[in-house]
Amino acid sequence: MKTLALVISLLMGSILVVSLDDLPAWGDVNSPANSHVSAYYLDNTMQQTGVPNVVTSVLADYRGFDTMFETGVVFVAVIGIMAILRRDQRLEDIEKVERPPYFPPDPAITGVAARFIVPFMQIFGLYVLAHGHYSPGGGFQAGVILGASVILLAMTNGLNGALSRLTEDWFVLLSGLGFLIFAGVGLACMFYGGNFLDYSALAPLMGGEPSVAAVKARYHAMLWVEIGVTFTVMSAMFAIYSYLASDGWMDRGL
Amino acid sequence: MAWLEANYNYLLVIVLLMIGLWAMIGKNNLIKKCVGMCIFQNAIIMFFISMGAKAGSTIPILKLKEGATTYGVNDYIIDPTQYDNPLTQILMLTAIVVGVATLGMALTLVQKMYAEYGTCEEDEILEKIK
Amino acid sequence: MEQQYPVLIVLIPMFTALAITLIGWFRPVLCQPLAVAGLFGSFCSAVATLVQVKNTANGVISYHLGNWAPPYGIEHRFDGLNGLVLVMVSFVALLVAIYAKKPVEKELGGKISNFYTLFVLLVTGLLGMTISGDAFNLYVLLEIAALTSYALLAMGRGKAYMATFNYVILGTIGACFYLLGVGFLLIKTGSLNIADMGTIIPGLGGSNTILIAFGFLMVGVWIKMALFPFHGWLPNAYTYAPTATSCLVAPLMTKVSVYVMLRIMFWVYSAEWIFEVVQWQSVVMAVAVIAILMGSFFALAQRDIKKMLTYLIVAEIGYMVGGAWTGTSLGLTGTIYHIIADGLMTVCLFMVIGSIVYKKGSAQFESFKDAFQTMPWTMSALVVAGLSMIGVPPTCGFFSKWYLLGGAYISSNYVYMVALLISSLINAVLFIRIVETAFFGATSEEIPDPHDHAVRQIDESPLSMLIPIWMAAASLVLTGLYTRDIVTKWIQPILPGGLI
Amino acid sequence: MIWLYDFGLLVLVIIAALLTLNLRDLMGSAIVFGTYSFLMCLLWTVMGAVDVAFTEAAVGAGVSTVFVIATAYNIKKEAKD
Repeated sequence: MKTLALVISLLMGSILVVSLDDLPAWGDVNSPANSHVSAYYLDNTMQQTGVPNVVTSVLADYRGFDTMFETGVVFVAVIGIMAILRRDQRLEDIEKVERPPYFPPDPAITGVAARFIVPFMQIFGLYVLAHGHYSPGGGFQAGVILGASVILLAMTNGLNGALSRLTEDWFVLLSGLGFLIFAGVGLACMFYGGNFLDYSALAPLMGGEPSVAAVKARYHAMLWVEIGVTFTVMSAMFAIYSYLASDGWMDRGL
Repeated sequence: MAWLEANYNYLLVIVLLMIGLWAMIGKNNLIKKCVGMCIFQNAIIMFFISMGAKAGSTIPILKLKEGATTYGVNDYIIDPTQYDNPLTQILMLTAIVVGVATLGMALTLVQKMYAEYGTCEEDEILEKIK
Repeated sequence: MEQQYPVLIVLIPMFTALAITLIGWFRPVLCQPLAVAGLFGSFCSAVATLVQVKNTANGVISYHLGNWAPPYGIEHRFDGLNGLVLVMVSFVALLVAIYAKKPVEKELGGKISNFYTLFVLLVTGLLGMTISGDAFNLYVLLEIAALTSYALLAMGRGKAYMATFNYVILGTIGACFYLLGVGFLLIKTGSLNIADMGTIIPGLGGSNTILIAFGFLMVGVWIKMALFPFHGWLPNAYTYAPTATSCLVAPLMTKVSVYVMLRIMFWVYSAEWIFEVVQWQSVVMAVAVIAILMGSFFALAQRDIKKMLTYLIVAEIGYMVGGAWTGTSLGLTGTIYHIIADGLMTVCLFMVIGSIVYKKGSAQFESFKDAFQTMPWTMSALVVAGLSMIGVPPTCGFFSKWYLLGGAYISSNYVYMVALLISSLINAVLFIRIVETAFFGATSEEIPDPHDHAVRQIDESPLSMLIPIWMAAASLVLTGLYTRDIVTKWIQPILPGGLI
Repeated sequence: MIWLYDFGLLVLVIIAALLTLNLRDLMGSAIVFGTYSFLMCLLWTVMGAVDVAFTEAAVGAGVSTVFVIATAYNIKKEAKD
């Protein structure tokens, strides 16, 4: 197996090296990848969506359908891992299973420090979410930071402590709800007569002059979409961690 | 040397792809396989990002013009050559998230196999399945 | 409303999956009816769009998501090819959703709502892959389909974990190769839209990068569809999966991958380019022949009928890849038609095997003993599906083989023709062996006891399983009878130029 | 000579990748994997992909590493290769 793997990877590497001379040089401003489609986004994002962070506008609007299913991937991961790993204490006897030794976390130093830092992490997460239109950041990053804050709490104060704040019922429902917010915004656009995810159809909700209202509608719908993404990613990260760390029993973590 | 200077990013991508693929196929420990999978995906992300970089440009967030006081359409510098390619970055945001979801799923399976067979070495598991 | 049908095909199952999670968390009983309702809605919109597409002038319906014109936004592109595949996928998924009620209750007691959520999301992913006109969107949906199928297959417990882990590793390699190929195309064309790439690539000439991109895309898709050297993950993963999962995944995953291969070969690239610039035709044909023969012979060696069917899937993949690479319009017609036919045949066979497992506990050869006396209706469906696998008219298996043989004859790929015929013969042997055991009550090794006159009670599988089985069997015959309409109305108008 | 600095980073990335795969101790392997992700994220920042780097710093260096550690905690911590 080892030699086979080596041969395959060397083969792939040599094939790729052959292609090098044909690729545009690194940093070429005029290569097709940098000019054909992507230039359109840079040219038009401001007047069509009003969002200066081009990554956010393309992520949530121009290619919003991708992002919706990306949220779907995270949601699938939660449901899939729950389906495979979750164990029921009513059906299986937890005493008979061999488990690694458990040392309850000592909250004296790490616990207190974590409790000190967690609120700041969460504030920063919310800032990243809300300011994603103007600076790096957005739904995913915010979701991961918020999820990481809960994971930190679980690692330092025991999984039970974190699970009492964000219970299993809640994180499954929240991950579904986030996906539903995203898809629901898209569906609302359909009810207002546009295509799926055509946020400008929501312009009547904004009021004001039609051309301005369309841009405004895109701007605000993007924020809603990012909020949906945040919900899903936050609960998903914590869900995956808690299933993995407790080996599916949901009683104690690392 | 000039060739190296022009292509070193792609060369790194190729080396990482090779390492990742080798680990995915050849490693015996299942967790190592999962880590190899992450390296493989990371290399592809690196490839896309290198493809979207432009010499002498900055991050794809529109800059305000000098002395602009409002945030209207005309107050931003709109010039595609000044900003990096946003498209490849968006694609790779998606790829990162897909990667972590796949990693979670793979690790779950490793844990279930450990519960079933008491080991996470591929050859020992195959021995026990027989 | 009419112009929204293409997106509804994907949206209805997606929202159904969400509803199943949110409602099923409290009331697991409602999961299965919800799944059936959602998939029925999806099937209806697929049929409506297929009818619509016939009446449009150029035979293509393009739906712009977010109202951004392609190539800047994502596009749903609906034509005769993916229309047929979509109808097949949603029909098969609907049948399996009806069928799944009893086996899921029996095998996956506490996880019903999880199962149906993943089930419907898998169908969403497959439908989205089929309808998407954007190469990267296709990748995202491919990952949705892949992740859900990992979870669904691993719900089989025991040996399923190792089999699924292999699938995760190989599937990720496949998906990453696909992504790498898309990256190479993006670097040369600057676009992600399939139709747009198709217009740019001919102008690039014999670029090395484009060729390597083609290689990576093909290898990625071949891993996903389990073509011969990459088929290692398939038999175990599908054998140890729960009944309802294997009924859904086995017919659909590989067929949709074949569709993706056709889309890349003839719409991103072009027939002229593939058969003149790339000199791979003979190699791929040889691989297809090996796949057919190896799949058939390995199937012959199995005692477990479910495993036997998984090897037959490997052989069928060989049929389709070979048909597409003959480079003839007849061969391509056969491949497209075989995607439909093979999806229906496989689901019918897997559902019958699932019923046997449900009643007798295993799919070993011995469980088929006297099955005709105890389960007459189930077994007669098996006969219909078997006839179709062998290729007996008027079932649809005959017509697809006819077109494939025609294509092979025109392009003088005689080895492939012989392989097709040998494979049909082996299929005949396999199914006659099963039917013999089921009818005469003795496996061929043991001598039947002449004094055994015990009248066996009829112990038929439940109606919720029998109805979808017979719907699948009827659809085999119906598809066969309406072959001409399907071929002339939908397949022939979209055949790309440049084929013999 | 910015590319020399860049080149040093690339070499570190490769060393980290090889080290992750060859450490016997799975916990150590997971930690080095976090380092690898973080170096990767530095590279992407240099190339102007701040959003991707941000996500990678949070997902790759943070959460993925925690996932690997969580699994390594539940199973035998020594790998054969």
